[in-house]
Amino acid sequence: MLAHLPILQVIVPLLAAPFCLILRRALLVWLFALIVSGSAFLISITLLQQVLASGTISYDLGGWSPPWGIEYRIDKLSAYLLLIISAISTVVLLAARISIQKEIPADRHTLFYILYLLSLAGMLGIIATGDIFNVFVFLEISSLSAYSLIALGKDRRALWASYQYLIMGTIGATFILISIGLMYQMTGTLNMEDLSRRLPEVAQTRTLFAAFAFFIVGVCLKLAMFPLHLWLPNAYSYAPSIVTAFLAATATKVAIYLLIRFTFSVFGISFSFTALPLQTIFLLLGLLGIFVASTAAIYQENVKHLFAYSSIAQIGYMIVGYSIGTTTGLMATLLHLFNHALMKSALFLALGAVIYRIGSAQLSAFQGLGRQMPFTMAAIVVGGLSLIGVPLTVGFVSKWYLILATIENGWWPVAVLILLGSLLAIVYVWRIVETAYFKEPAASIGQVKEAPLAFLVPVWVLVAANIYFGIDTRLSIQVAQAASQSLFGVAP
Amino acid sequence: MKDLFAVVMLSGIYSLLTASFFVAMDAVDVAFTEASVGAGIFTLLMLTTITMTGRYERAARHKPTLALAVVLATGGLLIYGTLDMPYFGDPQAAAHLHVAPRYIHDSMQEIGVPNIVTSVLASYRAFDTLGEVVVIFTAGIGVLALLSVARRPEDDAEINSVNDSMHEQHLILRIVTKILIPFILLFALYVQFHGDFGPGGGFQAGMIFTAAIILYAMLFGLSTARRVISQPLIRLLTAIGVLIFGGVGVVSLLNGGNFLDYNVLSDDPVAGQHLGILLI
Amino acid sequence: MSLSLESMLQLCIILPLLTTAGIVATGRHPNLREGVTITASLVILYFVINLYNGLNQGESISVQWWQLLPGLQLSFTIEPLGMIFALIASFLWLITTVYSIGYMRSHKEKNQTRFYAFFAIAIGSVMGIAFAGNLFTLFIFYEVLTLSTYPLVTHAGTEKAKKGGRIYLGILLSTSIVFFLLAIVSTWFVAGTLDFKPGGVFGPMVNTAVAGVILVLFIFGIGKAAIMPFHRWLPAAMVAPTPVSALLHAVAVVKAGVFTVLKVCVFIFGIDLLRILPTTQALLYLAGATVLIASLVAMRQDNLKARLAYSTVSQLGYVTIGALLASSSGVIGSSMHIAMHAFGKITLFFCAGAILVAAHKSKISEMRGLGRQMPITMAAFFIASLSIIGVPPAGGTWSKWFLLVGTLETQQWILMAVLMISSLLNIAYLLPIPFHAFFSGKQPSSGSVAIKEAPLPSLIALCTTTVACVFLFVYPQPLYELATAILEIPEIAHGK
Amino acid sequence: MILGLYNYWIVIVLMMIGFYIMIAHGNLIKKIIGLNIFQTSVFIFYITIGKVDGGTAPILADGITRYSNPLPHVLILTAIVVGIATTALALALAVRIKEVYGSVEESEIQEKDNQKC
Repeated sequence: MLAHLPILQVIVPLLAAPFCLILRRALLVWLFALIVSGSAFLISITLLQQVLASGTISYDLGGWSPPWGIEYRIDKLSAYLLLIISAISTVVLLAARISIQKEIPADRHTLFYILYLLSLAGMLGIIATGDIFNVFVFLEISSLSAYSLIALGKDRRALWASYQYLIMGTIGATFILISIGLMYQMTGTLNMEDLSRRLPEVAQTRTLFAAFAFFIVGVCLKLAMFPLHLWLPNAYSYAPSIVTAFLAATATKVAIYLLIRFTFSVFGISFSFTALPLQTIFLLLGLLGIFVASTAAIYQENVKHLFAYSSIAQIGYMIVGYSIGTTTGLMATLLHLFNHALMKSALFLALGAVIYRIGSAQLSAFQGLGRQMPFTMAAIVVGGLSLIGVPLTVGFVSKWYLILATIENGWWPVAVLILLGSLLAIVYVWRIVETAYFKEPAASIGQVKEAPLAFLVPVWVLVAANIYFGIDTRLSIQVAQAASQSLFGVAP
Repeated sequence: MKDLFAVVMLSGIYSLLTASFFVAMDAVDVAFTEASVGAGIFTLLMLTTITMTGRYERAARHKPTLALAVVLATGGLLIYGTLDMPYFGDPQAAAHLHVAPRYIHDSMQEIGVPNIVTSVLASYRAFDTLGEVVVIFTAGIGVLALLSVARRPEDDAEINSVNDSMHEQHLILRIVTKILIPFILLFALYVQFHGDFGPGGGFQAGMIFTAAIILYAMLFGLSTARRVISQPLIRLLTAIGVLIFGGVGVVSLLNGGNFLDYNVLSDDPVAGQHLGILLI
Repeated sequence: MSLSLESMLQLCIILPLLTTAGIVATGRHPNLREGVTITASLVILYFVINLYNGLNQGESISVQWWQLLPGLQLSFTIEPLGMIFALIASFLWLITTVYSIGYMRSHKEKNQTRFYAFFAIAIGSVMGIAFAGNLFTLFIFYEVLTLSTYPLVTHAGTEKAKKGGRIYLGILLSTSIVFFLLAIVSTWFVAGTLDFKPGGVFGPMVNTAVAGVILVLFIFGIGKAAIMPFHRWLPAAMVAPTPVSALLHAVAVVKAGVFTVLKVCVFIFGIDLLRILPTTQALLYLAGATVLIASLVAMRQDNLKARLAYSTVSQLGYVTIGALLASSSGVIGSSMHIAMHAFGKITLFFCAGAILVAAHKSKISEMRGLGRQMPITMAAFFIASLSIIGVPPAGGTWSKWFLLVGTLETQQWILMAVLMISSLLNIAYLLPIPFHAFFSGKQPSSGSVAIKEAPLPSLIALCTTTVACVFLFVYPQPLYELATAILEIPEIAHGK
Repeated sequence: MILGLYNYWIVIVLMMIGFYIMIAHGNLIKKIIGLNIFQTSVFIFYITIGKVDGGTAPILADGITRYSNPLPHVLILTAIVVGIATTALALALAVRIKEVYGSVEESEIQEKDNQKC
């Protein structure tokens, strides 16, 4: 069975989804989904070990060898992301049952879990596959389920947000499709490995240049990179809390993965970083994103909105790390990928707990919560500190490497700007802290109880992970380093 | 054009034209699909939606300059990209030289099905097809999740009344359709089982099948349609459809091969049913 | 007890955290809770004294924890400078705890459990700073200290406290994240290590321009040292309850700042390199300006705590000057001044708190004639003032003396003048307070005034520190030995 | 040269028409139609890639040696299905939006949201 793990990774949640329909009882479905997600997590651990021990795993679907058939290809980078996504999904799912009770009508609970599993399967599929058209198909699976999940939000604005996301997302996907078509036209293959061998032959053509440009724009739409981020804040804010926690931690990560995978493994670094002034553009946009989104976050009255904007800013950090174009820079991006997933899922899940109790994510509703929901608020504080990048949290680790990477390149002003950007994080995190701890609760809300244990456990698992990986960084750093080195080493 | 009905009809015609273009380009399978999906299902879905959301568009108050600029930039980039493309129809183009020849030359021995498209679809790139089925499934679940709660009784009544009023206007259409539907269904079955040899196959068949159902629903009211095909049944069928496809893979997995490694063509007979779910 | 010195070192850092847990657990029973606090502080003091003895016997004590990032370890080493800091902090923690029991209870403050809990974390991080074996460890505890003191500063929870807390956290976190972290990463990149090494880590080949820039980053980044223009947090933090101001802002936080400056100067740059860096001179003048300006501002403050706060800013400038002078006397003076000023200033803050509790007065102009009502407090205030000013019979004499010698050695005449003028200014803003308290003000209209001192625990605490001020004048020997030992290490290292 | 590429250019014009409708129009249904046109033109583009001069439909038969490239056809079969799925979901959303907002015009929806805030 071990040899089949790559496909099992994707197919287990994929097939479990329709199976849920047969189970029907929401409780059963929840348990089942949990088991499925958990086993995906276990599989990803095993895969990571295999990859670290024996190098890249290639798996031919249907027994057809690539490039004729579709290949699944797990290298260090993809194993790393598989692990992140399945882990987050499992933990978030723990809290799902209780959270959706108040946010989604009971008759749609089963459907919710199905969509959740499909979304998970889609993302895993994108990461595991080694075929660019397959990427598109799975991208659509994950996107379509994400649109539906967002539309399940209670607020009617969720529908509108979902629609906007759908339009933007589809434009992005179609752009990627165009890019795939152009690449196929020039090389006659769809396999990534094969492409990377054949693309250099046609590297000087304008067609490939167009393909590259389309791919970058398409993926940046999915990535919500500034200035193509407009769909994200609303989509995150009005989606059910669980969905937000899950998507915020995973969806944009997958897009970053695609960006890295295509630019490094498919187009090759030498092409990617010379065809367009990509470094400069990304650096500028990344920095702008950090500042604009962080500033926007400061002025938000809704905490979900606030963290959504903060997500855009954090994507900016990843883009900056990517644009540095060195091993350390990429490593910083990968670390931040991991770390940001931990932070944001913890934060949004804790927000979910707050919404569960007080039914609102407005900042004004947070007054006095520090005393009434001490554990939840403490989780938000730790998550916030991690966002700022305080030592002993994960946020610090990635910030450290990001700065180190910029200084290695002699980009002092960038380093200063990055640090200044994190000052903005202090401001928006502290707005929450002050409201929660130093304001008397509004009289209208009355007595609020601490969130139920079903919430606290997953939230604190994530918070503990935030601290643990901030203290014991061996795993994340080792893998991130290995992945980024192999990306630089393998690519021509 | 402010009348959405006309717009929809035009886009249907556009799809049909596209389909015929596909035939000209030797892509008969695709043409089949485009005709049934683009011209058939899409139009039907659009019409259903328009009956619910209103037929006329308000005057746009947008300033299209920015959009125009974006579009022009994109188009410019694409045209720029075309400059280095191989010429249209050039048999020496890279796309025809690398992977495709194997499909053309060896698929008969390896798969045993004359229709290369089918063999590629169902075997070489079967996983894509599984993905596609799941996409449909996802969309189906999504639509279900969105619309099932919305269907409060009074809504139902309202929509039905809208539908009913429309139906009465199209009495002739109704009768014609009634006669047509059995033929459509028969045709679907034909396409299904001849997929191996002629163009078409399970999916297109399903599409046609669904088109028939949607047509039925359109003209006889949703409630009637629902009576004919019960909702849980379709749900179950959908789930089973996906499971069968995946199940084939799993079975081959258990037998020691790689996932989806089957040498016998096993198309997905119920894939089309997934669209059926869109009705509900 | 048969604990090894190594485990004592670790316990010094861990125990306060355990204490926090204990405090939270016993939060419902004030007596028990304060018992826990006092016991913990006694134990820590005992450990530190043991470590001190160990150090005196020439043992090298260091502990390695795990690697946080590859190549960056959490490690702790004991060396004389850190020892001075640890001794002061642990001793004064005990005293302050005693004091705050009296203060907090008679003031009926809310959230006392939270207060003691964060207090303990803060002390733990101070110990971490004092014993840090490399810059990275130091930085981590530096940040923990900032965060754990934030709830203490905003303890009152009022709008004003929040505003003060915002400035406090804003400046400290900003400077540390933007400048300090940048400086650390650059050091790591340039030197390849962050370990504290006698004689510095940069080696002889380093580009002085780069190192000069890094030095500037360090000096600005260590916002706790309150070098202008990043001193605003200190007066802002005076909204905290008096024991907090006393311990944290006269001792722990600010001293952590100047301690870090000293440590960076001596063990990262090394005084030899420091002397030739292009930016040192400019920073010296900046520190000098801080000393003078802060003294001048202090004179204009009517709020006693605000005046003391600006006085602290000015005194911190002394320490920074001493560190940047890059001479042996300068370093000795600085390290001794850390201790001397700590005792002097904490006494002054204790007095301010006692006056607030007993007489409910915080404005200097209202304190005329208070000496008759609170003679002990005012006497203590007088002696502590002498120590800050630097006149016998108080400990401050010695440290100021060495600082002056340091300026002489390096022929920094301007700075020498600055130090002299500033001392005169000290006289001008500190001495009038006890003077007016005893000798002016209107005579009480109705017979004799009842003596109304602060609560007994507070009084004991402030007497102890006053005695310590005098004691350090009479017997500065151990401190002096420790201070000279700091420099002996680099000399030995150079000899090798 | 121009002749060799004209087919692509027509496709691009179509594509851009669809794209323009998508981003410039305020009516949700129109947007979806635009989306459809956009996607269909991409399909045409793929099929164009697959065409080989003198080739026939890729169904094996005796006596024919030159076939058009079947791979793009396969891809497009998949893509069409994906496209219709997206459309269906978008339409469902539009229906729901109409139900709760009473409109499918972008500007009106935004107005209503702003009022509520």
